Amino acid sequence: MHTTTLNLVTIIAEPVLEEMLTRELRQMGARGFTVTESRGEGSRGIRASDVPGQNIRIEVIVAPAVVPAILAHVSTHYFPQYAVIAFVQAVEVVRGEKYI
Amino acid sequence: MHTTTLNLVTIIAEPVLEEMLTRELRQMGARGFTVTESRGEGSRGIRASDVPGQNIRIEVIVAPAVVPAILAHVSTHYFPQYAVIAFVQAVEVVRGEKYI
Amino acid sequence: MHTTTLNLVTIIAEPVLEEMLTRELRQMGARGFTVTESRGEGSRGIRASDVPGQNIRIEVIVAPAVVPAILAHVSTHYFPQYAVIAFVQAVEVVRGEKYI
Amino acid sequence: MGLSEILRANLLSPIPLAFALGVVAKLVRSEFTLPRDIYTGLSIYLLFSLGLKGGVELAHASPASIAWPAAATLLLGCITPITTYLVLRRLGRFGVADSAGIAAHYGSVSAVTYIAAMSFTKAVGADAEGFMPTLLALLESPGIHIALAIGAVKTASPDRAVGHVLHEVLTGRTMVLLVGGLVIGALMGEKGWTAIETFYDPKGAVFKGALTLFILEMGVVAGSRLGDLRKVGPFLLGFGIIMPILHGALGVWLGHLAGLSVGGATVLGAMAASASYIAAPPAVRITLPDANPTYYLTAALAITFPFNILLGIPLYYEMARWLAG
Amino acid sequence: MGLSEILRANLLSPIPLAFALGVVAKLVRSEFTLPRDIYTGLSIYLLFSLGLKGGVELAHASPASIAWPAAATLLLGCITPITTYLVLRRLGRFGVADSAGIAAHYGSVSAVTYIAAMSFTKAVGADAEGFMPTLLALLESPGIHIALAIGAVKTASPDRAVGHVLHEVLTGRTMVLLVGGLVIGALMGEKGWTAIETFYDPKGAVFKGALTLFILEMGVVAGSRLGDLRKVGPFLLGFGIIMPILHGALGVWLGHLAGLSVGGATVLGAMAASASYIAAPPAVRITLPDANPTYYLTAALAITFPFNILLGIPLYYEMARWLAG
Amino acid sequence: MGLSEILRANLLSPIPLAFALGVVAKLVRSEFTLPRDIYTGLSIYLLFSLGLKGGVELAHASPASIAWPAAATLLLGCITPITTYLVLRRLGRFGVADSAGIAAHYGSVSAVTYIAAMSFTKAVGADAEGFMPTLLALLESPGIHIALAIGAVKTASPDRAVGHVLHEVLTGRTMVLLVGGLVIGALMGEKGWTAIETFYDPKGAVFKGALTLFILEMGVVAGSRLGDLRKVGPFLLGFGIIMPILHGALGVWLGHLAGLSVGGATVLGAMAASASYIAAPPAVRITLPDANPTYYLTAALAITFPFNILLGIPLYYEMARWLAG
Ligand SMILES: Nc1ncnc2c1ncn2[C@@H]1O[C@H](COP(=O)(O)O)[C@@H](O)[C@H]1O
Ligand SMILES: Nc1ncnc2c1ncn2[C@@H]1O[C@H](COP(=O)(O)O)[C@@H](O)[C@H]1O
Ligand SMILES: Nc1ncnc2c1ncn2[C@@H]1O[C@H](COP(=O)(O)O)[C@@H](O)[C@H]1O
Ligand code: NA
Ligand code: NA
Ligand code: NA
Repeated sequence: MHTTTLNLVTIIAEPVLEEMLTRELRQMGARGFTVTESRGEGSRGIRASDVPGQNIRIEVIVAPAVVPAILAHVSTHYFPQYAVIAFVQAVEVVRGEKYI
Repeated sequence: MHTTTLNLVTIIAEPVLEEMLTRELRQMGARGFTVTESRGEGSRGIRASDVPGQNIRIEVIVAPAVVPAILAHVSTHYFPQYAVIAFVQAVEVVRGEKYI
Repeated sequence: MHTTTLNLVTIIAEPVLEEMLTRELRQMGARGFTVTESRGEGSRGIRASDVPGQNIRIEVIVAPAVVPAILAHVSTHYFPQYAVIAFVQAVEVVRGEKYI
Repeated sequence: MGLSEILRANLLSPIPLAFALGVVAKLVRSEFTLPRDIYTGLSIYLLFSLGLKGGVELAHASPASIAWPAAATLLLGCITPITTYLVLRRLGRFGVADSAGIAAHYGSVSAVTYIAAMSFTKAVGADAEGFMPTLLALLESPGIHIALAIGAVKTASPDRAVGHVLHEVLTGRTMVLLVGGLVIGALMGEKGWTAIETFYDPKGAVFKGALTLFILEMGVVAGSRLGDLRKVGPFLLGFGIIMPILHGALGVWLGHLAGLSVGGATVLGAMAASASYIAAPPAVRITLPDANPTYYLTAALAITFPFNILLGIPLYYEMARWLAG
Repeated sequence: MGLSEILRANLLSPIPLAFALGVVAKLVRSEFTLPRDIYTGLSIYLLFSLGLKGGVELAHASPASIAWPAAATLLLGCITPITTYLVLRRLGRFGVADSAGIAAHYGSVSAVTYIAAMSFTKAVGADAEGFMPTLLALLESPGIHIALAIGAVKTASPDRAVGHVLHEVLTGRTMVLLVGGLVIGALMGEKGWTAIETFYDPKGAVFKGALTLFILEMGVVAGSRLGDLRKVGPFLLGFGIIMPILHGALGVWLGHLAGLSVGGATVLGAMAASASYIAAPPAVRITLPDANPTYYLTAALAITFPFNILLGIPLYYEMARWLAG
Repeated sequence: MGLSEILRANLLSPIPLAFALGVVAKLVRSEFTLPRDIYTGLSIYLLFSLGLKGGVELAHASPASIAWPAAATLLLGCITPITTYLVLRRLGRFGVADSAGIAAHYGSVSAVTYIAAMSFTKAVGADAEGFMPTLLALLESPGIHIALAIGAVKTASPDRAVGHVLHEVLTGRTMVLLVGGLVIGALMGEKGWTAIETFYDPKGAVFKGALTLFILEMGVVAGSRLGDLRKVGPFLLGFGIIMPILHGALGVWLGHLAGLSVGGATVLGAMAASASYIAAPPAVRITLPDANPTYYLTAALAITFPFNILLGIPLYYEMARWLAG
């Protein structure tokens, strides 16, 4: 089974950011994304939802080349003011072209 | 703490496929699985649920030897006709024998 | 974009354990955590909820140095008696200091 | 009252209005939606109410009075999927999978269309028979089974799932709540019923109120499919309106022959004309993966359902009145 | 009416029928289930209704009239967990953890069994006292605390959680809604109550209707445990039926001594006979990890609960009538 | 009755009591909470009920009778965000983002406060005009738009979102259900209304019962913010009580000038005094990221909302009576 190595970027953020983030991710080259409801705690407790700690977990598989742009974007536009984290992993996928 | 390196296969698919997929995964050697409700977008918007974009996210930890069979199975039986993606990662687990 | 390599520990457990586990994870040095509702099957079907198979999925990003302690803790206090699994992955994060 | 007044009265009743609101909300790109669990909970409540009330009535009805209507219903369950399949395949030049998939939807029934027909007939003073919910339960699955069978035969489809799927249809939410409700309703009798009537009576305010919310969400769902109307092409657009009329006429006529009242024949016509969008879609998705969901979901939800609750039902009523002479 | 008629009337009332439907749905391997949030929402509504109505009644009741029944209830809360523990440990040869774990369930109370008993007594024209919800609140937690204490003492259990767990039981959903409802009901008085009575009255159609849906889901949950009946062994099977009868008799007798009416004694008996399956399970799971959930969940949900609503309650009623002479 | 009795009667009515229970549950660190979907479902039901009933009434009202009250409402929607902004910026020395963010909340309206005012006026026999829901819909968004505009101008805020956010406010849940309900209610008329009245009537038991559950959860949410009261500082604490009184007085006065009855002026005052916590928070969070949510959520939910339902509304009623002479 031929597989390709790509990157899985996971972004955990406040729910209000979902639409903006997913739209921007697509603009930065993501061909798709997966969102999961979650909750959590971190250094910064603040939330704008009256359900404290409610989060969304956005997973996006992209080509390694796209990763720096995504990390730079969330770092500048979201990290300072929002409860957001992001982390990157390598993943093996079939149909690598599908994500690029 | 002694750990073993195994593979985590994540399959994101249409909800209607949950039962079939989990049953087949067990047949292919998975000792268990974890399912999370999620939603998402990709190249193919079609869904059979009237909640468009609703997905399930199946995680299954297996021995590396089992991975090719799983990827081959989803590639032939699901990729062509269903909104399904799959990706593989290496994970360190305790009690490695539990998953084999 | 400067990134740091840390570890992502994922613990899948019975819902009743959520509060205890997250409290203990913080005590062991986690600066935060993310919890996702999920369901699943494994070797041990037992659950104390009348919704069989309901699980929680705890993700925690920590410094590699902390991982052994966490794995040892869940291995001794939870694996024997509860339906719990744990696995570890390497992740690249921005603002590495945030998690340490 | 004349047809125009009937139409006007129907259009200005809560059901079509709530549906329209949902569609409009989508058109203005509102993010409004009913939480999924609430939507499911409401559908469970509505179906269970139909079953319970139907069971109470069933206890009174004489087997004889139901025999013919039941036979007519089962006949409709066998005819409508086949007519649908042939029309799409021969006239529409649709593929086997798409034709069979859509046939599974139009061969089954939409509970909400049934409810709309029941309250319409009541509003115009032509109450349908009390045992109608029994017919609703009878019409639910045969059509799906037949259509999927056609599909399985005509395609080299991986039948690894068919058996399992048919079982799922037979034991799905609709069947459990309708059939189970019928049995409970019949067993508990008047005494048990009066204790919960205010809550479950399909003619009561609680049922109608919950129904309004449910249909509001259906409007949202249908609204999100309007964009697909362009994709399905002109044939399916016409099909989604003409097929119901034909099936509606057939249902009214068979209902009339079976001895149903004008109201009963109207409701049976609406049932035959309606397309399922709860039981059928997942069954088709699994057994006929080559069938394009955009086709069957759009036709059932965004074309046929609104047509039936807005214009179809009054039309079937006119047919029934005309037959009754 | 005679016992046989009473039994028949009870079996054909909505509660047992809805429960049976849920079980049957599971037996035919239906995937039907109530969404979890709806199930939780219904239980919140039911408990809050009990509390509110109980509070309104409490405002009328004289402290004197409640004192003895309250004392009897607390006494039951202390006795039943101990009897359960001893029977399982000595006669059943169960381990400490399993015995204490099951004792926590049988030492507490099942709100739905309580509701079933209340509507049964009403149906047979032997209304229970209005302050019964107060007794329900009193019986909720003592038994769990005592059983867990026994477990903690007898096992070298990691008490890192016990304190926290006891607090969770005391501040759990049931207590908040029952006790909170009692206070609100007592404070708002008749005027406030009449404004919301149709919605919250436990004797009303809304409450009974919601209850039916809740019990339908309980049937599904119990049905999914039927397979475990084989695992729990013959002793626990017998225990799940005989223990309730003994506790029921004790409850009826103490209720009688405390001056409760036939209806009141019947309900107190049913409360003592019932086993908790909401507050107890998580508490036991955390503090007694060695206790096998299959044992306590199956016994409480799949054996004792159905027995009580089908046969137990009429039996306790007969006992109460016999005592009342 | 005198002010003291009115206060007492208000404090002992279900709404404040349910809110208090929720707060207390949080104070005793209970984990009780209403499932999120149930909470959302209840708010949808409550808003839709207000809209439908308002629409039915609207059909009767003469345009002339609404014109002035509507104008007064829109005027309040323009004034209150600005007064809020200036007070916080000048007197409170708050930053631009925080001042504009809080202004967006106090410039909009809290539907539950509105409902509490409606049932208060009814309880004291001073029913408000039937078209009040129309005013509620009118007051929802202008204030948010104005406050966000101020914020966008005064800060070099990334306006990549503003336009999108304003659209979200205009098409949000509240607007869809209120405006949509108004239209449906007006179109379906008395006949359609009577069929669903028991379920949707804001003066009925179903609405009041659902409201009680909703407010119980609001109490839990507010309770979880009590800890933040220390963080927001003395100025915001005072602001959360004094600003409503000023806006309330203004609202009552404008309502009086616009020809509203004592009840109507009271409700308009409560609307002006109230702060939004559904539409405003997400809009502010996205467009004014530098505004601290702890400030605006705590002020709106944990200070102003309880103040209004406990003391504010009776106060505005006294003002209205005094003005009416
Ligand atoms: N160390 C961590 N491990 C896992 N998830 C985290 C961690 N830190 C933060 N999070 C998640 O990121 C969200 C925002 O974090 P923060 O900005 O620190 O409040 C939290 O609510 C968690 O869901
Ligand atoms: N690049 C991606 N990153 C993350 N998830 C994806 C990606 N592409 C597709 N998905 C997920 O896979 C599902 C099916 O994808 P598709 O078959 O392309 O419609 C989508 O609904 C997403 O949940
Ligand atoms: N091989 C596996 N892959 C993924 N998840 C698993 C696996 N085995 C167990 N799990 C998850 O861990 C939970 C507890 O497992 P167990 O203790 O084996 O019952 C299950 O309910 C699953 O959610
Ligand atoms: Na049909
Ligand atoms: Na008991
Ligand atoms: Na305001």
